[in-house]
Amino acid sequence: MTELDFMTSPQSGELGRFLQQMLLIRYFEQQVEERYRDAEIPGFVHVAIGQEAVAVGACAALAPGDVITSTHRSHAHTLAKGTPARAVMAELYGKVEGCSRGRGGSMHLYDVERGNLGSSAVVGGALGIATGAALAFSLRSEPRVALAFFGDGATASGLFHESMNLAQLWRLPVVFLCENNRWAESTPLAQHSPIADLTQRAQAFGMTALEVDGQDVEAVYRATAEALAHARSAAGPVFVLAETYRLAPHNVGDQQEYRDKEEYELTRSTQDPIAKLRERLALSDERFAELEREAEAAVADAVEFARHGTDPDPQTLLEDVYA
Amino acid sequence: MTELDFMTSPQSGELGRFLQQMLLIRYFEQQVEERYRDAEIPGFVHVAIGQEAVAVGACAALAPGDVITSTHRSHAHTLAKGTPARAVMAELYGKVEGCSRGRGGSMHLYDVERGNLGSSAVVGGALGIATGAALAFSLRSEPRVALAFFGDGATASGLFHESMNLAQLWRLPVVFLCENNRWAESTPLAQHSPIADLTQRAQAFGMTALEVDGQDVEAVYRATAEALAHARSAAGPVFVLAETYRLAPHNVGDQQEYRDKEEYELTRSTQDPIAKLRERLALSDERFAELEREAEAAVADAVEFARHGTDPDPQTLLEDVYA
Amino acid sequence: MPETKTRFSYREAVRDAMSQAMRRDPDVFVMGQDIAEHGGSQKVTLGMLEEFGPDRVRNAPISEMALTGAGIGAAMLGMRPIVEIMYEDFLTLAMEQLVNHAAKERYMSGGQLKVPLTVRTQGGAGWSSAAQHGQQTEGWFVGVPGLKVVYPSTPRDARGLLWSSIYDDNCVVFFEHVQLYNQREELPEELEPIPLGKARIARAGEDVTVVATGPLVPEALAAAEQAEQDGISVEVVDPRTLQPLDEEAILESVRKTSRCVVAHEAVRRMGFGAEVAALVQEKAFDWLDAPVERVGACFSPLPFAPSLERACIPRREQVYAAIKRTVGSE
Amino acid sequence: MPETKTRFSYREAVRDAMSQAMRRDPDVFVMGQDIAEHGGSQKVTLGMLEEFGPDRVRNAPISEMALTGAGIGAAMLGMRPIVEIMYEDFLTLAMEQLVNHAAKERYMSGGQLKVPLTVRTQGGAGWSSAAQHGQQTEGWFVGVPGLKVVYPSTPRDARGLLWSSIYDDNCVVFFEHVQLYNQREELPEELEPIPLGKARIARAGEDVTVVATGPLVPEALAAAEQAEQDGISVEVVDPRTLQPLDEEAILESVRKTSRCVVAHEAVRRMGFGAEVAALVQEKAFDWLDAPVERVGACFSPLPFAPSLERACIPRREQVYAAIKRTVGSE
Ligand SMILES: Cc1ncc(C[n+]2csc(CCOP(=O)(O)OP(=O)(O)O)c2C)c(N)n1
Ligand SMILES: Cc1ncc(C[n+]2csc(CCOP(=O)(O)OP(=O)(O)O)c2C)c(N)n1
Ligand SMILES: [Mg+2]
Ligand SMILES: [Mg+2]
Repeated sequence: MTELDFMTSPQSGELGRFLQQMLLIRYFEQQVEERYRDAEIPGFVHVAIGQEAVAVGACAALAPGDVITSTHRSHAHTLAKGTPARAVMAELYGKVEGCSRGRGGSMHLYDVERGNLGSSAVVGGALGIATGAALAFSLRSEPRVALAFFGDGATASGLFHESMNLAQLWRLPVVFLCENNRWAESTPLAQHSPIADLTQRAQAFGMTALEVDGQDVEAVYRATAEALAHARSAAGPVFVLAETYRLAPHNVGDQQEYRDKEEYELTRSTQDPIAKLRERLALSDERFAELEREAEAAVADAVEFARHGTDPDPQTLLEDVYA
Repeated sequence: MTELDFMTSPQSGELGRFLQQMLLIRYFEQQVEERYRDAEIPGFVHVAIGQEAVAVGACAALAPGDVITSTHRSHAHTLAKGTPARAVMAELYGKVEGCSRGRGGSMHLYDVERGNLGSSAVVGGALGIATGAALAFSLRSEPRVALAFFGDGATASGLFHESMNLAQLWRLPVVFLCENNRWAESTPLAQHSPIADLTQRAQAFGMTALEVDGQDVEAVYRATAEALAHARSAAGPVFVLAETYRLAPHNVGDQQEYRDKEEYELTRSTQDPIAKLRERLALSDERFAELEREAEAAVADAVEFARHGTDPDPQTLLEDVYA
Repeated sequence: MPETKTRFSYREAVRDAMSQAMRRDPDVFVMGQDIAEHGGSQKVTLGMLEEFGPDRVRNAPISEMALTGAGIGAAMLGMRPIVEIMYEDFLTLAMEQLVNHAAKERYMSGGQLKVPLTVRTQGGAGWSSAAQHGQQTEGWFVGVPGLKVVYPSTPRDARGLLWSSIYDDNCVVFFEHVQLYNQREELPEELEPIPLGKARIARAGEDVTVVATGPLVPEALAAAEQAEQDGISVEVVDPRTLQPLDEEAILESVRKTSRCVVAHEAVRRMGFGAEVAALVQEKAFDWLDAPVERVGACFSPLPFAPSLERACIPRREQVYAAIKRTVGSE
Repeated sequence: MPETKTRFSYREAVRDAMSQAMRRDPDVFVMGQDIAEHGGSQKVTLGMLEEFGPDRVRNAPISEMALTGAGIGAAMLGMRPIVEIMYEDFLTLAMEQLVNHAAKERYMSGGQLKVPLTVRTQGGAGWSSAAQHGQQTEGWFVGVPGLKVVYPSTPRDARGLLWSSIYDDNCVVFFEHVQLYNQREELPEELEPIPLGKARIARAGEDVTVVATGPLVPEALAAAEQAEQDGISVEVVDPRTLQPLDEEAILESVRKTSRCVVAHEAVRRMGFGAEVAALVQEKAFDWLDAPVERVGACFSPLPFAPSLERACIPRREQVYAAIKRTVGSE
């Protein structure tokens, strides 16, 4: 790995933009919780509160043409990759205006034009797909990279292992970005992994691994940029381990009976990536409140947009089953 | 790991017995090749020529009550675990007298009474089963161990990874014994694994790993005994990497167009585990010839037995589909 | 002395069968994702951790393949494991272990082995769970020799059949439906085992037989009520066990009614209903006055939007319409 | 000017379709275990490494899941990958990727994506390959909306349909049968694409329709010859594509003959024949003079012993017997 050069550091204005995006995601997710509890949003939803810095930092480092795959916890990735809040919210409402035309829902957000190949609600399910996208780049000699988001829980799945092996064996331009929030639904890391340091997973394949503080958006940006540069230079895939925190229940409705209340409250008050960035930027209260209002307004607008969206016509039920 | 004590070293007479078993396997496999070419044996068969020391050394270290699972290359394991040559050969001939009553064939040898839980013809397919047998031992607090044989090729499979993770997480008494013959059918190790040292696979789970010269039956015995003791003491599973050589084609009929002829001949002449043990024991030519004749006779007897076996009655076709 | 009865939900009935078996028998244990403190994604195992401890109510990593394999291995050693697969959509991950091992170990070993493993799973549509959390997959397993397949539609059947599945010496894939968990029924405290392979006549009738499974059983009963208003007498047969299938119960009913509708939530094409229709026309051809009608989901992945999902999955209206068509024809 | 014709084996026909597509189109490539120097376990890709190099004829580790996933990902980026799964028994390992992803990505994305992936596989019985190397699994995929399923029985169909599969914008699971690889047929050098979803009338007849797939097509033709001696005229319909199914071709034939037998090597229960039987009685009820008979393997894992395997899998005798029964009845 080469030292980080100027190009891979965020510009001064960038951090402000990161904050805006993280606030947008935070307000978006909070609204999702409420709209879900009010039964406006059907199905079931997983919010990414606490993990905003990973999504924003990682997506900011991507070049045009790079692609991502996402997970059941997909709103943050999708917003960070540039899909308008309106389209994401409309999708959660099951509307034609949604980013998957109402066919996908919360766990299946797509925006192929913007390089979002979609989210798998099967844990680990998209890791082969990301590897395959990278294979296409490699075969076509395109300087593009595929980045797969996934959680610590996914590292127990066979497909994770097979994909890591394949990617390293074929030196494919893929970045495996593990968001280690130390929970797989109700299962703490120690109950699904015999090792505490998940970068050891990468050693099984001789893959380059990076560890990063997932609550520090700049660090995530830098680490991802480094990983992307490595992958893009045909030096092979990189495993990036972002240590992060799930500052919300697994899904809306989860009572977290399995989680220590005090630990949870303490984590929420000490590990908020937005609070950390705010401090770092030394923003005035007014400026921060202004940013909050902006985010809130954008989300309110998205909710209104979604509410007024169009329910898919049952006549179109069989559209797009086949190309 | 504790130092090896006297108990885990083979007694002097043992090595002689190992040689007898290895010779039996060798002659057995050579007969299988011939009988297959003469179309006496149906289906398709994989012989373990070159890997006799792994099967014999490992099985000798097992205690009564321990169990094994095996692979498509299962004759050696089954013979080493004590199933009479007659029953194995009869199975290859598809006879009722076979160790699977003619239902299984070469790739599905079973002898449950002797602790052989059977072989999976799906590469890696039995690794979860061995883990589950160990789970039963653990839940019942029985001092028994499950040992799973598998090849280097299987380490690319998702189930391998999931099983290793589960076994280490739950500290199950299972020994994962990888026979690294550096080939998965026609695919050399470097074309299926990005790492040359497969013990790294175990690091991904924090699992204890041992490496052993698979052509040295005593070393295999010692390493397996050590691994079994570790597992039996509830200290968790062990990954044993036995470096070995496939001194035959992948299956009978394989032309090995992918394999360097010279390398192959050189390996055959330098890596024969039987030649090594013979040298080690400093046997006279007469004594060795006598042992050869014994093995040959036992195999000839097994072939005769199999030839005169009973074809399963089609009326019994639906027996044992269900218990 | 009147026996004590309690209202059991389908969820509680499933839990009760497991708990009673586990109290009686140290060889029974359960493993799956989030089944411990959390009580499982559908709360079926809630409270079992407290009673049986973490060894026997085993929280597991996201490793459906290895978990199923471990279930097979433990079963081969004589235990009676229950593996919970959180959604039946994830049975796809366990398919190799179920099809190539659980189903075949006994046969391949010439009868040396038994695999008394129960794989419990749940799923189903009707709540916008979308394409990867709501499809019905039972049909795949019905065609795999060596496996048994159970799909109860009532609390009583769930409890009695799960018990029998646990004590069956073969691998049983046991399907629960998310929309049935809150169905309630009075049941005696004492568990009544229900043998595998016996259908239940959920409603007697004369004019048409509806063979229904899972959530389509209550839907078919509702459709039958409605048809009764039109003077049509509907018999509803719930096979409960799809393999081995109680062919005789189905055929006997059809020989009486001469008409048959088969209804399930799975996609119509290649669904279990195809087997029933094929069977009925094969074995009761001369009795049939109308073609066997199949009611099932449309041929698409499950859509998320409620407006689409409603249009895709069959409920009482579709069963009713099929009854009318079948009775109306010639 | 007469066109040049060459004798192609089924194996060569499959190879030719891949090679012609790869010559024409850099987006086509193939990956699978042992397909490079070794030419694949059935030698289908023999020589392709030399022509196309190791990047496009990719030898792969034993990772069926990731390989299928990688095929899906590359296809989503617009390539047209061919993944070879060595035995269809191992499709069980790829099931999750095929069912939850390949089949659904387009739908779930509201039409944004295409998955032009071809998964080639082979298998089948008749050579004592035993329970894990010979079962027929095509039925599972026929019921999965979003997937296409192709199963050719002749060199011409294999070549023309594989070409169309490669160029189809959906995921196609393409079944080859080990017993057909050495079948030979004269074919023009020029590849003739055969559209997916079109059945082939393999033999015209008047008295009974046999719908047969894979190796049961030549077996059905042989049975038809034999039946002709008895004065029975048999029409043999080979659907070739099982999904989308050419229902009209089957129904048209049955409306002519009034009798139908469906024959495949897969287990009868829940086999593709169940769907055909259900369909035919649904849509041609008034034409049928006899129940649709199903010919398929017995309900057991594939036994190893030749004496048992012969008794388990259907061949011409079973088709002939079914023809006779069907024609004999009423
Ligand atoms: C294969 C599979 N098994 C189980 C589930 C149910 N499930 C959904 S999310 C989840 C936990 C995932 O944990 P992790 O990968 O760490 O992601 P996180 O939820 O922490 O973001 C589980 C078990 C699933 N979706 N897919
Ligand atoms: C899941 C699966 N994929 C492919 C095969 C075909 N196959 C049989 S043996 C083999 C190679 C196995 O290599 P290894 O595990 O190293 O065992 P070895 O043959 O060297 O003993 C392959 C690819 C299979 N049996 N199972
Ligand atoms: Mg997590
Ligand atoms: Mg090997």
